[in-house]
Amino acid sequence: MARRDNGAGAPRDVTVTINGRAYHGRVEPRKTLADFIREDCGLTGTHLGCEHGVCGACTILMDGEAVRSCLMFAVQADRAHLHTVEGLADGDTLHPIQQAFWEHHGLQCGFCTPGFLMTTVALLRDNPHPSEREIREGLSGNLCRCTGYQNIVKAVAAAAEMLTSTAPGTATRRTAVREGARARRRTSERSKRRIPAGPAKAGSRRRRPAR
Amino acid sequence: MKLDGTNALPAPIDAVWKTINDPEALRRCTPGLKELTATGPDRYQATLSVGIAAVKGTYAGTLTISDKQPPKHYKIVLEGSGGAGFMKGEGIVDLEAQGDETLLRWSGDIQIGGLIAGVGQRMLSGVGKMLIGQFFKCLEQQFGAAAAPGGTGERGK
Amino acid sequence: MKPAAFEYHAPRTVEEAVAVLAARGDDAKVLAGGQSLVPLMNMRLARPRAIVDLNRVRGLDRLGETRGVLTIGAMVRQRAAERSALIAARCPLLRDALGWVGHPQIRNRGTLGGSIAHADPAAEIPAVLVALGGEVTVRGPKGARTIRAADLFVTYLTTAIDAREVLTEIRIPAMPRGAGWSWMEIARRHGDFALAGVGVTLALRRGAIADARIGLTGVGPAPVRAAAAERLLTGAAPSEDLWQRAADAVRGAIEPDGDLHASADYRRHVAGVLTIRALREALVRAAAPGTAGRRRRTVT
Amino acid sequence: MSTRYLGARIARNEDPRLLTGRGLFVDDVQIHGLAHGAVLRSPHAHARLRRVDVRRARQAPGVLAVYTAADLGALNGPLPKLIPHPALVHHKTQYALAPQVVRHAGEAVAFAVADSRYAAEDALDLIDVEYEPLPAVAALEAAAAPGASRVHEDMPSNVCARYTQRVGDIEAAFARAPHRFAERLVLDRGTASPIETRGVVAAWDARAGRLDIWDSTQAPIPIRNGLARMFGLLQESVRVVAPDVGGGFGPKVMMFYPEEILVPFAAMRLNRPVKWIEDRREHFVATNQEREQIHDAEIAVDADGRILGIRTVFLYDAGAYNPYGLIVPIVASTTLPGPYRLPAYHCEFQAVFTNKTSVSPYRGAGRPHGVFVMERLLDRVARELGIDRAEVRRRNLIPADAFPYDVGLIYQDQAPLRYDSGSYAACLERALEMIDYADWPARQRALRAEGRYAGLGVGCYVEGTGIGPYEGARVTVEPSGRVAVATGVGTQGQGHATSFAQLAADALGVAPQHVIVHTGDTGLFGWGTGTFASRAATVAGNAVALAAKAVREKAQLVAAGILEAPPGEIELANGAAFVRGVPARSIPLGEVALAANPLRFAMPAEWDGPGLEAIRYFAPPQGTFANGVHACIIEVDPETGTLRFHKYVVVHDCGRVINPTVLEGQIHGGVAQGLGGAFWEQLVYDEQAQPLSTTFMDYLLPTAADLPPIEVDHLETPSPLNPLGVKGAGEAGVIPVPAVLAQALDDALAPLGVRITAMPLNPSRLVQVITDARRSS
Repeated sequence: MARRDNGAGAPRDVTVTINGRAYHGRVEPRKTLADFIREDCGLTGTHLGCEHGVCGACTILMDGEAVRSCLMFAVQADRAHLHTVEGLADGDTLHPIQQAFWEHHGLQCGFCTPGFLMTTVALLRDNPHPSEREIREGLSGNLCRCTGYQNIVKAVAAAAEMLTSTAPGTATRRTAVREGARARRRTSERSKRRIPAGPAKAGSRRRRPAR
Repeated sequence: MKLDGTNALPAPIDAVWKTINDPEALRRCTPGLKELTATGPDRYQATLSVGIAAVKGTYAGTLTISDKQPPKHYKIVLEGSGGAGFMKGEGIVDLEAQGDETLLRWSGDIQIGGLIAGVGQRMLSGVGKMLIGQFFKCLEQQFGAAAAPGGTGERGK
Repeated sequence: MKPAAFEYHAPRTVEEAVAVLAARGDDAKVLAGGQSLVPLMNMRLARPRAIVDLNRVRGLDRLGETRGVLTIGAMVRQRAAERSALIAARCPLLRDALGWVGHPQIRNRGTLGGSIAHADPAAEIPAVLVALGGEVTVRGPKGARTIRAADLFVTYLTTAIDAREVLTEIRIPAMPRGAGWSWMEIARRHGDFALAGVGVTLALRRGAIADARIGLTGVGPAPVRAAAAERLLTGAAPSEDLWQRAADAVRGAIEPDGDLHASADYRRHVAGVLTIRALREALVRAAAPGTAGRRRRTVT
Repeated sequence: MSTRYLGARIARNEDPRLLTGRGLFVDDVQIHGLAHGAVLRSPHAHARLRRVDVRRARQAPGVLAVYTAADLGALNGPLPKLIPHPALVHHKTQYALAPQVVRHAGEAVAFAVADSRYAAEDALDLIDVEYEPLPAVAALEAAAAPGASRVHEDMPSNVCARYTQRVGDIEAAFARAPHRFAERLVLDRGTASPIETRGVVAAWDARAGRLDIWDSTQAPIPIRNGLARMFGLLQESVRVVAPDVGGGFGPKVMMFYPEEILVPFAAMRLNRPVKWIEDRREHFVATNQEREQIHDAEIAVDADGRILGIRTVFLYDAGAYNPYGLIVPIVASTTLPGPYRLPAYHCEFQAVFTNKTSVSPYRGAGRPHGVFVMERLLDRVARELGIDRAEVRRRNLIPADAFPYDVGLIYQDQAPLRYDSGSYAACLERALEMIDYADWPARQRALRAEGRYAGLGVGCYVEGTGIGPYEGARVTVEPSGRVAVATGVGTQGQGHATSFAQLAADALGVAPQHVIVHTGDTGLFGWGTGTFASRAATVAGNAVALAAKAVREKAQLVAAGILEAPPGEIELANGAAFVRGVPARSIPLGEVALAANPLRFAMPAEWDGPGLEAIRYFAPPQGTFANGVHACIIEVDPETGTLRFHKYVVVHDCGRVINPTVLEGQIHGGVAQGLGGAFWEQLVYDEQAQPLSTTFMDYLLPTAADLPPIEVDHLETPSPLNPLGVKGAGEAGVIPVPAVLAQALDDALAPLGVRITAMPLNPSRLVQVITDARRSS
């Protein structure tokens, strides 16, 4: 059944914006968004660890919200704005969250890391000053088998610190609650935003964390 | 998964015996049993589509009846395999006349293997019990009567 | 672990969706948030021939209140409901239960309608719907009809919604003003399906319980409303002894299954323990009227 | 050698790549024309294959090939037997594709290759297999019993080995002991479950006769050597790269898994690159597992609680095949004595086949079992004799002046079990201090007065690490001044690119970030065995240090000629060579490298070849033994069986520490896996040996919300057995966790009379244990 040519089962055109750049592909409806990003767009930083929505390695931002790209079909993302791990750093300048993971040894094998980073972007945007408990619960949809999470939690706390002290205003708490008819409009507004917590300008140039 | 139970059926023992040997009644009452074609005495080819909601496995297999001691006892085995793995249900059935009614005692063992066993364990035993319950409820309906009080309660494990 | 091929339909209106379902019958499956269906498809446990994706249907994401009843579009994301000031103010039990649904990434996609239609026996939202006596609207080839929560959940993953119908709206009566509430759940890990979960609301009048609701999940083929326990509580004065008797009534009303995460006995036992704890917490909140209202002010 | 980076908290060299999505994991390999494979696996735990019909599958759209055993030709035979042992009377390995009989659910039956993984899975749907089910045996005890249905029909029973080791006169010890206590102790199955599953990509260049493999393996060199042998190629014509590997923890060191043969086979047959990535469900049936053992153990002590003898007789579940021989049960029985003096010891095991996925080492590899038995027995002694549990341990510890200490057993490396050094008492005291042991009784009383059930656990262990046979490294200073290090030992997240860089940096006077370490690429370094048994830092680390030292000497020699000073006067620092005391007379190290590779004229004979480059090997005659103590405080909700961690501490001594940050990371991750295996993770099989937990919804890796913060402290007792004085640490975190948690639960629930003898637990089982204890008291 790989190739059908009748109507609804036939391959479809999909256009998405990933990290600000447009990508186009023609895919079977069954192709998952994760496979589309990795194979058709060549962005292999988004990983697949379970393909059933538990491990979180495939977490990306879709229209600003963290989602599991293994649980969506590429056709569903047509015209969506996506952000993946490849879009976090600004050239050689690491995003503060990446910088914090580096400084605090928040990764070992690095396979789950892209998912944790993208989850953290959304977590710290929604809650710029999380407690340790809130960090742990906020990360509980991502599995790591190497670190025991300890240094990831430390890194997220440090990133929160860096984001709120070095880049005021970029990580505004979203207190507005979307309801009713406003939701759609707000969603489309949000999709135009870049990743809210962008790389801080001064002071976090990709620097080797000194001891 | 081992299950057993007792059902009181509102019909005399000979009628019940006839029904539980009737391929049409078995086809009608076995949940998901789509086709039943005789291949020999008490041997049938079976096509099943078992599951719940969107989660259904299609199995091709056989239904056999053995150890017959009319009108009191037999063994029934339904097995099949397909993309979702395999299933095998084995039941020992004993009938006992109680006036115009018949007491049906059964004990069964269900084995499920492959995809559904490995992924569906959370609901497997519950769904198994439910499907067996449906089978007996249907049998009762074959005799055109409502369930006898407390009659359909099957005891799990 | 890749899904089998399917036809993909992305209707813009409910009518279009119903038309496709009517044409494709049992071969079609409605895709809402996809957080339960897509894993099943990836594993090829579910192999629908056609997918009817509701994500581009207009008008299913409205959230409002009409005459004391919350009206929630089927495609309202769980995360949006969790963040909703209206739900926080008028149905904090639902808000609290939503916090137990998977993880934020799941709730960002998962919808209330999808969770209800999927009818997982250990899901949170169906138990809240049942506890609060809600109802849903479904639309099919013969038009719209309403199904009460009590009639909706049939068994494992099975509802009274026909394969040709689409769930469009959920209606949940707002909790009485000043009512206390509590959602208590035991799961193996944060975000896992409930081993047992209990939602309680408690309204007091002059020291006695005027209204009590108890809904449970994870303790049988479908969510359970503990009617006997509710009757026992209504009109009585709160006490530890009363809670204990309510817990016993809850334990008597359920038929849990055992699986590799917990035995049936454990689930029955814990359902009682959680009932007691939930009643205690609900009483504290009921005794401090205005909690929900205060919370609302801080949110909006 | 001026030490600056050994022991420093250097941020890792490998991280910027991994943080920005530029890692290269096997599934990230994209080659033009790549085809995708999928494996058809048996749904039966034991069955005869009556018929495997692939005709329909071969005709499906996008399908390039479908192979069965019969298609494999000369490769249709048992896979290599890795580690033989004289006691192993039946050494069984599986075939790449089962020829006639499948012996566990998930065993490979056919291999489909198609344009996409989607189409390959479609092809699997179309393969028609007729299985004749055979009786399957799942439970370990049942499998060992006489008359059990047999996993391998050519064997008289399922017992593939019986092996006994003895120290002292055990009968006499038990005969004269005033106290003897017996326990039955059980650990069930678990799995490593790295977040990256296994995967293989193969590309065959028919013109050059070259086979390129990317493999998520912990042992690329043995894989290359084996593939060369099997496919009749020169080792040099096969390149195996273990690129970034997303966690290993043991099961990725198997030579071979079927797919490691099927993928290159298909690539060569089709003349097209082929990729196979294990999906998570496959991982739960097709990647090796571990942990199931049942111990009947007995301890004999004197009136003061001093150990006179220990006896354990245990069953070890080998699964359906035993490629790895007896490593796991031997490690279990040799880890049991731990830091304690055992005048007499008898360990005896039977290794038993079952119709379950094969067993090979998973982080800990038997060590948690040995420690669980030892520590549970000591807890029993403490309780029965009314001696404080820390004091019982103190009385039995091997003292600091007793090293080297001969345990009297033969270890997994076939060398005598001989502890090189250790700090057993010091570690225990430090851990007791960190957990506030002295205050615990009072704190526990206060909590109990509030109706709360809190408990403390403490346990000790010795970890065998750093075994041979050897590893090597090549160190090269490039004209850019950067240093290239290549070693065969791959990395799965342990930070080799940083730790090894630190070692080279110290020797060569450069910054660690200027040392580029390549591991796990047979094209860059072709000698070695693999990453296992906590040996990389010790064995490969010393090889790197030795090679770097040799390069340093060469650099001194070459620079001496340029700077006109004796070689002994040349120092290396800050990326330059200079004359001691005269920093102005200096030359960048890169220029020394350039000078060492002249284009014309005669090369000095004493250079012994061009370039600043050296290869060295380190081949320790025996392993080195690290030690440690874990302690924790937990609180139990006895009504729901749920746990809350108040504190978890680890005191650890693995000799000289190369990078404390990296080391702590290893400990954190190990403890997390230990706790997972004690309370969340369990591979459950039904009576027919059907695996029931084959998703992450049922096999529960703990999350950030479940685990406690872990406090780690290090003591450093150098190993006398290697120049760096280092020992391994990879498994330290996981080893005593079940033992420590069991003790803490006993302590917390002492008023209810609870005694934990089996792991893992879960809330339901814990409530059951509590209920049973209440009933019997």
